This record gives sequence, structure tokens and C-alpha cells, in this order.
Amino acid sequence: MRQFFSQLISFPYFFKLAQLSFPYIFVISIFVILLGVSWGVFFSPSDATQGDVYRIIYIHVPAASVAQSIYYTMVVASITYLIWRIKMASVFMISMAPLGALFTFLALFTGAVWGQPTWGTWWVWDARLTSTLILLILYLAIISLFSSFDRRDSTDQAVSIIVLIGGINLPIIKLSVEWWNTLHQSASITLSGSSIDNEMLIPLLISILGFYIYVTAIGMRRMQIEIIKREITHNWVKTIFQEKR
Amino acid sequence: MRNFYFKTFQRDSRVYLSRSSSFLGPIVFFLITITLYPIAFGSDEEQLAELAAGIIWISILLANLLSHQFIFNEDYKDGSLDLVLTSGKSLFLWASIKIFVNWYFSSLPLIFISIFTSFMLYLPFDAALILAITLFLGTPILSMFGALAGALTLERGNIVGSSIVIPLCLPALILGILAIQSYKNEELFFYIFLLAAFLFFSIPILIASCLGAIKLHFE
Amino acid sequence: MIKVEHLFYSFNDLPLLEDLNFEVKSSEIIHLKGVNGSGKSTLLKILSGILNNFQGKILLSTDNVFFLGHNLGLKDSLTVNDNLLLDYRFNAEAESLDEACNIFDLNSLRDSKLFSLSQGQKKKVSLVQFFLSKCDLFLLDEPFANLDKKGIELIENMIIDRQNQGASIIFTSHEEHNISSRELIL
Amino acid sequence: MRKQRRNRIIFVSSFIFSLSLASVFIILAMNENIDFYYTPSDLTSSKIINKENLRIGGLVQEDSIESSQDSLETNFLITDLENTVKVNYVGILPNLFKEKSGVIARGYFDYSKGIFYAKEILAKHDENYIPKEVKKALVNDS
Repeated sequence: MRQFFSQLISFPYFFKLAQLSFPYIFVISIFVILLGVSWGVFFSPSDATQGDVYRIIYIHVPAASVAQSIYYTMVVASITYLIWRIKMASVFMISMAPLGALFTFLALFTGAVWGQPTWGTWWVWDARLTSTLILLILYLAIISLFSSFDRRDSTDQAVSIIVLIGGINLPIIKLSVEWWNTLHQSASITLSGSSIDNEMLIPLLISILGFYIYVTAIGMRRMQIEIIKREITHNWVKTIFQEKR
Repeated sequence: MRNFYFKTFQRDSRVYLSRSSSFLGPIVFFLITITLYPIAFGSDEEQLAELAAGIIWISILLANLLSHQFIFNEDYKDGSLDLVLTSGKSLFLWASIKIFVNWYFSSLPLIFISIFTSFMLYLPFDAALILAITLFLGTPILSMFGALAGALTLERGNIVGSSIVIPLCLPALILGILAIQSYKNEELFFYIFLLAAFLFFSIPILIASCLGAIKLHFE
Repeated sequence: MIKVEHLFYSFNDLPLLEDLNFEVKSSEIIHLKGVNGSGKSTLLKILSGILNNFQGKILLSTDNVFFLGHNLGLKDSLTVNDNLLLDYRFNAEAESLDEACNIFDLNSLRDSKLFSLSQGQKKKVSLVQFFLSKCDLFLLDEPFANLDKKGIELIENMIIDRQNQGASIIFTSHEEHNISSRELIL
Repeated sequence: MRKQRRNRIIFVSSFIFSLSLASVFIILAMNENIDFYYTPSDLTSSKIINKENLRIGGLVQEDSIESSQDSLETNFLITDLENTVKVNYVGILPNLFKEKSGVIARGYFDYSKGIFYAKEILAKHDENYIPKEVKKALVNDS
């Protein structure tokens, strides 16, 4: 196990592993997403109060879930980087932040599309939407930090500091935003059980799973690109490209 | 008492007082933004009273972040930071003193001025007192976030820095405004205690990360 | 005083200092030489504790270090007097301050703000700081730059004074100086 | 070395000091024990709640919504199935505002008239997702 981790954080090993596994993971993710979404959209029953509009849940909820999870994994990576100076952790943060921003935007966009028929407006300043918007701003701020330094190490460290502070602060922001606006549906999926009917829940869980696999695949690709950018002068990168030719 | 920390305090105070721009800049900025709101929204008494807490807090937030962006910048450029690093003194204490001096000269005047402007925005007297209390607790948080933004972008000193930290200041803003809005209610102390908790929670974490951010530039 | 073993330092993955080994004893004056970009300033910053991201071992027998860098660490918006009085490295009494300013011809400028001074005059202010500090190790980056012949002689004498008090001095300079006990070439 | 140790002591002790102060304030806040909204029963009970921005929550009672023809004024009853309070509101109602659905009103309560004057009405969104047929069955059962 230990050996596996030490290999995983070495750039050439990770690069090769990602190169080998990417096509499989990518294809599986597309398959699972298609399964979950099409099941949800075409075969599951329509909701009693919201009708068919609720079906956007099969994209909205997975996107929102992925967007938040990416941030929390980035927080773990930032701690890893700040304590052990593992470069792979910073590669991870820098590759994942744009993905996180993308999925946060997707969650907001689908939320707006969903809100139009249910609330009668594209945007409501309620707790969940507001904190998602703040998450998006935070992602964009982190991305804007990428180019503010002359040194790679400084960028990595600045990013991990701000990711960590944001990670500590995010629950507090969420809590205060909720005090600010105590109203909205509470989270539908909880550990103790769900208020969603099984027929709707299963396709939802499948598409959530699909989104996670998809992010893993794309994240690996992005990390590969970032690794090449950093290690372009190293011999192992050169040999890989020579083999390709 | 002529040691390192005391001298840092004196030096920074004198630097601050020697330049009217750093002293008056935030005040002018604050007064102008406060004036813009009634011009934009109209001078309806009831409406302004409803918005007053938010207007003052937002203006202070922006004025504060802008004025604290350059706390460490000058020291970095003129080499004073090098000397501090060679001194072997506690950087934590040094940064705390610097932030305190900046807070004292740029935020404290704003708190007093905001009490007067709150009457211009028809905020009731009781609410104005609560406003002052929340600002006392809240502005140090904003100062520290501003300092962090400045420390992260020492070389450049651009707008990126302060835009990073604005979303992180949100709890202070929300708790402050909620406290003012419930100035007649029993929730008041709930919000004020939480704001105080957020302040003391932020102090060590933010100053430590300021130092981390400064050290990025010395590697 | 100083012992450096296998010192490596790189900037943006480019090696700047590679496997540096040397030793400085007390009462030694070291003239650090090297072409531009060879890492002289960087070495002084590492020794003074400003830069920490190096590999290797540095043993210092004192933490009472005086550092003079390219950026002098003076506040432009304060007067010469304030800059000297609020320097944490020494507590200047009126007499010694007067004496030091006399030596460097700064007495007439003591109440003027630093930004009205020329480069050479600013340098002199930081050399007054050097004169008044009592440290065991002096790291001086280009102490002779921006100074006239008389000033250079003055500094050379001050360095020798410090040596006689048992302190070690490392300085960089592009010119030849016959005060140094040893030259170190990067 | 000694200096470094002293600096670390300063750092750690101020960390602990600040964080413990923060937790003291959190405990104080938690002891405040506040209600985010009151029920109609709270209002009709003998204890007088004199608050500027009072929130009351409950269900909109059936057949109680009276909308005025020529203005945006609406009167309705909020119930917690035990007591009811009359609410007066001038403004546009949210889309999800329906009979028998959850609602929160912000405003003040006039004890002499027994009317709650709302400044803001928030409709509560249903957080259960159930298929139409199942819901029908549930309704029929009850």
C-alpha cells in the first residue's frame, strides 16, 4: 500500500498509469452517465408537485455534488502539499480548480433552468444558490492566482494557502448564509435515508456515480498535461514523445 | 521598552501619519461610496433606513480591503522585510503589530465616521450603537483578510488579491448586518457573540497564513 | 563563526549555488567575488536567514547578524533621524548619533525626509546603521557602491575596526580591496 | 535556537488563547437559544413577543386567502393546526404560495388587533420528491 502511494506521487509512474487507464475510465463514465440520465429522463415517474420539470435533477444534483467534492479534495491536497511538499498535490489542485469552476457553473445554470418553472424566476437569493455562487467565485479567484507569481513553487504554495483558508471558511460561509436566509428545501439525500422515492433515487445515484467517474477521467488527463508542462525538460518526457513518434 | 516590537509600532505609526494619502484615502473613499447610495436609490427616508446597515458595511468592507492591500508591500520593496527576517524575532507578533497599526489608523476613524453617516442614512440611534459594536468586531477581520490579499500578491499588488478575499469575508458581513437588523430583538447577542467568535477564530489563522504568504517571496 | 557544508540552492529549478563548502572564523574579513548572477547576493541572503529554501548545512555560532542588502531597508517617508532612532538593531543615544552623523557629513540632513536624499546619501544613512550596530557577523552586499573615494576609505577603516573587535565580515564588491584576509570566488 | 523556541511559544500560545476565546464566544452564542421563527401558538399564548422583524411560520389555512380586487393586499390565516393568526400582506405573493403549503412571514404582530402585518412572505418549497401516483395513493389513504 505504502509503496503504491509513493509510486503514485512520482510523475512518470502516474503519467503512465493515467495514460493506460484513461480510455477505459472515460468510456465507462460516459456509459454510466448515459445510463443514469436516460433512465431518469425517460423511464422514471414524474414528480407529484413539480411534474416533469424535476427531471433536471439528474444533471443538477450530480453537478452540484461534484463541484463541492472537488473543493474538499482540493483542501485535502492543499494540506498534503503544505505539510509534505508533495508536488503531485499541487498538480492536482491546479488541474482540478477549472473543473470545479465548470461544474459549479453547470450546477448554477441547471439550477436556474429548474428555478424558472418552479419558482417563477431564474434566480433566487436563497442560501443554497448563494453559497454555490460564492463557491464559483472562490474557484475563479483561485484560478486567477495561477499566473500571479514568477516562481512555480510560489504559485503552488499561494494556491494551497488560499484553498486551505477557503476550505476552513466555506462551512462558516454556508452557515452564515443559511442564517441570512433560513428558507429553502433541506438537502434531499442524507445518510440516514432519503425523502426521494426509490424509483427516482436509483437513476439519480447512478448519474452521480457517472459524474464522479467522468471527473476522475478528465482530471487525470488534465493532470497529465500539467505534469508535462512542468517536466518538459526532463528526460522521461522526451522519451515518451520519442516513443510516440 | 525600546525593543524590536515597540520600534516596529512606532515606525509604522510614523510612516502612516507622514502621508496624508494613506490616512485620508480610506475616509474619502468611504464618504464617497456612502454618498453614492442615496444618489442612486433616492433619498426616501424609510428605504434608506432599511438599507443603511448594508450600505455602511459594504462601504467599509471595500475601503478596508483596499487600504490594507499594501501593508507588507512597502516593507517588501524597500528591504525592511529582509531586516525583519534577519532579526530572528517573532514574525507572528511583528505581523500582528503591523496589522493593528493599520487598523488603528485606517479603520478606527472609519468606525467613528460611520456613526455620523448612519444618522445621514436615518438609522435609529440604538441601531447606530450596534453598528459601531459590530464594526469594532468586524473591521479587524477585514483588515486581516486585506493583509492576506496583499501578502499573497506582494510583487504585483493588483486587484486580484482583494477579489480573492472578498468572498471569504462574507460571514463577517452577514453577521454584522444581521446583528444591526435585529437590534431590538433578542437574537442580537447571538449574532454579536458569533461575530466575536469569528474574529478570534480568524486572528491566529489569518496572521499565520499572512506569514506563509510572505515567506513565498523568500525562497 | 560560519560553517557551510554542501550548500545547494536553485531558483525555478535552475541551480544557482552548487555544492558550496567553506568556513569563516571569527575576526576574518571575506571578500566575496564573482560575475553578475553568480549568486553572491543570494549567498548573503541565505547566510543571514532571509532565504530558507536551500539544501545543505549552515552552522552559525551567533544569531546576532547585521545584513546590508541592495534595498537598504530605510523608510522613504521618515526623516533620517527617525530612520536611525527606530532601527531595532541598536538603541542610539544622542551623543553617539551625533558622532556617527558627523563622520558621514549627515548632520545637516538629519531632519529631512529620506526621499529627498540622493542614492549616495541614503547609502550613508545605512552605513551609519552599520557603524552603530554591535553584531558578531556583518554581511554587506556592495557596501562601497554609490560612494566617493573618501567614503570608501571610511568604510574600509570601519570594517577593520569591527574585525579588531572580534567580528567577522563578509562583503561583496567588484573592485579590489586590500583589507580582506581572504577572497572567496563563486 | 533559543530565539526560535521563544517565537514558537509566542505563536502557539497566542493560537491557543485566540481559539479558546473564540470557543467561549461560540458557547455564549449557543446559550442564547434563539428561535428563527415562531408558530401561531407562540403568538397567541400569553407571553408577549415584541420584535421588530418577527418571523412566524406555519401552513396557509384552507379557504382563508382573501385577495383584494383593486390592490395587492392579501389577507390569510397561518395555522400550526392548533392556533391560527390572521396575516395582512401588501405585495406580490411568491408562486409557490398555496393553500395548505408552508409559509414564513416576516413583519410585526399587532396585539391589540390580533393581526400580523407582514413585510415579506416566503413560501416553503416542498423537499419531498414523490411520484404522482404514489402521492395520490397517500392522499386517498388518509
